[in-house]
Amino acid sequence: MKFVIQVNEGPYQHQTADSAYQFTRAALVRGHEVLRVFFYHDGVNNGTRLASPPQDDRNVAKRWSALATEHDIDLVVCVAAAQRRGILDESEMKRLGKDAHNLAPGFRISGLGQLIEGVVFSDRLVVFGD
Amino acid sequence: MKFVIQVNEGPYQHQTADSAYQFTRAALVRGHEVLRVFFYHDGVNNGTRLASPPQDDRNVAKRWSALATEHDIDLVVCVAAAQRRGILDESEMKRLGKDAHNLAPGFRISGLGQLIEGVVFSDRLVVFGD
Amino acid sequence: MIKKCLYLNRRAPYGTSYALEAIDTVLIGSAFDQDISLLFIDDGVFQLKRDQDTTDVEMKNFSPAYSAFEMYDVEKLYVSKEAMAARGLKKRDLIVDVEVLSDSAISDLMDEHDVIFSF
Amino acid sequence: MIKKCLYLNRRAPYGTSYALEAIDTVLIGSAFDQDISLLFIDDGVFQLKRDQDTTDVEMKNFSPAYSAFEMYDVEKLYVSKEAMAARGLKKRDLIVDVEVLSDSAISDLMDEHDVIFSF
Amino acid sequence: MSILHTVNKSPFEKNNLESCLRYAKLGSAVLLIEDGIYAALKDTRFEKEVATAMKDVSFYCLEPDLKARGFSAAKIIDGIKMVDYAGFVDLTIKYDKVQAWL
Amino acid sequence: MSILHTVNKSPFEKNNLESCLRYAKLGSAVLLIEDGIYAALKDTRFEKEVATAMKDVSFYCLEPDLKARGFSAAKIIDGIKMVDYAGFVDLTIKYDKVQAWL
Repeated sequence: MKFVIQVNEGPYQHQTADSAYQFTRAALVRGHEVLRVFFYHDGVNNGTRLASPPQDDRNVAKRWSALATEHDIDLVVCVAAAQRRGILDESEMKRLGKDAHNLAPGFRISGLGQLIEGVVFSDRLVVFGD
Repeated sequence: MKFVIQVNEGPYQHQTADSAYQFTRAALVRGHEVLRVFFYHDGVNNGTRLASPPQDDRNVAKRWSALATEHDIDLVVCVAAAQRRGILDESEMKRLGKDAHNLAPGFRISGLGQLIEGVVFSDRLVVFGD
Repeated sequence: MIKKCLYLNRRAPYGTSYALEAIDTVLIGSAFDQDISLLFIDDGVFQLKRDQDTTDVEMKNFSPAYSAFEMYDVEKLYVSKEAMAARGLKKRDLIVDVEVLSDSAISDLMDEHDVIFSF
Repeated sequence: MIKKCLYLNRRAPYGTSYALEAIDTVLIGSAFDQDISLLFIDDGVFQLKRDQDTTDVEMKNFSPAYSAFEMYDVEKLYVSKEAMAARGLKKRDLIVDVEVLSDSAISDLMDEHDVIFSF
Repeated sequence: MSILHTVNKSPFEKNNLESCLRYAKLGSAVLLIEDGIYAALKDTRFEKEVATAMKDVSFYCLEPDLKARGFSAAKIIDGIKMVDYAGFVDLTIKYDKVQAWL
Repeated sequence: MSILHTVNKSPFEKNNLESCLRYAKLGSAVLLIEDGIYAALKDTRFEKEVATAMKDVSFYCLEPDLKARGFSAAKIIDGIKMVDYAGFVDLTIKYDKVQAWL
């Protein structure tokens, strides 16, 4: 089975960002394909490498990055939502004339078309949000 | 009257970040003192200078920065919430061993004590959240 | 490949940005030649209220977009009869022409779609 | 200056981080020698449920903190009788000793405090 | 001490207004803002509950939020007073403290 | 086509479960996750409503979320089945599509 996972909330404030991660990992362990994880709305805040949670707490961005490395999955941050919220990579930084970037490894920035295309070519869309 | 304003949500997803701004501005126009605006929970996401909303939309972080300059108000981002969410200034960047910082002008990072102290020395706490 | 996509709107406008984002997603979806329907239930019916004026809240009024859907061949808009009644709304209060459905017709509508986008 | 501070908890634990943040704020507040009370109404009463085990969700179990409040002289914990009843909770289900209040006693409690911190 | 209660959620979606009214006492006030303004409308499922509560408690509605959502004062339950942001500030001073039902 | 409905909000706080049950048809299923698990408990104000819905619709509860909140299978309405995250994945495949009531 091919999955697309949509994540609508940032880390820590809502458990839904955790649920999305747990579901994605379980699907991969089960041998399914995760075609794409699409970070939408405040979900784009999962993709910052600048987070430093306490030592005894989970590091949500790092956990996603590790999953992407291990299973070669596509972590896409919605560009319009990311621009509004200040999540950007080096090329977005240059394009927008900003002086820093913060996207975590394993994530990429792209448009809503990636969500639609993912849904068209997958078997299931599973949405996690508030 | 002396006010402390607490903001619990980031910009764009929830109107409450807008309401907090409109209230703060109205209080200042009315001649009141805003002792402090305390950004807590996802509210810390109001304080990134990397946001680039569409031209026809409001720029929430810039709007706060302008208000701070104009009225010399104290915009405090909760340090623990900010660390979890990747909002940091240059000194936090160095201390945490990160490679970039994103705090907007006019904001500073400090502890929850600033909220309590503000409440002790003000007349009203007004909370905006989800 | 064409899928039957249902965009499900359950939230009031402005309090959260879901309504605005749903419009963006629908317009992108239309470019992919998908079979698109929009359903408004619960507080989602408030999205279609006429006369929205966001001047004083200094936010963008996105409600004209609903009238532009037709140009993008997005023509199937459904609202819940029960949701309208509970909120004192009549069809003439809405900014666009919609089909009013009973809750059981809505159940059937959800059933017959391939995928549901929740906003 | 000492103010009577009421920390109002209305949310379930873990679904959102408000319960965890409320604990942090209370502990900081206690360092400022304020007169602190904690009130749990609506789903907030679930924060005090015994036997929380977060192993499988990989989140931090913060419920032991409620038992540590006494060391910080945070001793006034109140819960809503009606909220407990609606949720099938008994006093023995809770991790700490609390005072159970009727809704009208809770109204009075809100009234007599100088400031309310909402979580 | 009197309380200004703020409610920013739709009563159709969340229990905030219901909880607020359970605890709001004689002499206190409720200010409806953001999606909370839907509780101020005539002809809804909540009109009766709000009208009953108004016997003890003053009700206000933030007009900028009402207008944004396509409604005007004419659609509001009789006796609910309109305020703008400046009026919101004044209310937080008129009452001794603010309780935000989030 | 059959639907797996997911509900992640407490029924005491939000209307998600109520809306879900209004539209969930015979042969579909409801999976309670996060704060949604409170709807699975015995002896609450919602027990009767859930028990009635169970005549037409299968109910599942995510056990990691139940345990996190201090409850065990013994406190759950009879007939609601427990799943872990792997079981959650299996359910999304067993049913033709997933509708998230957010």
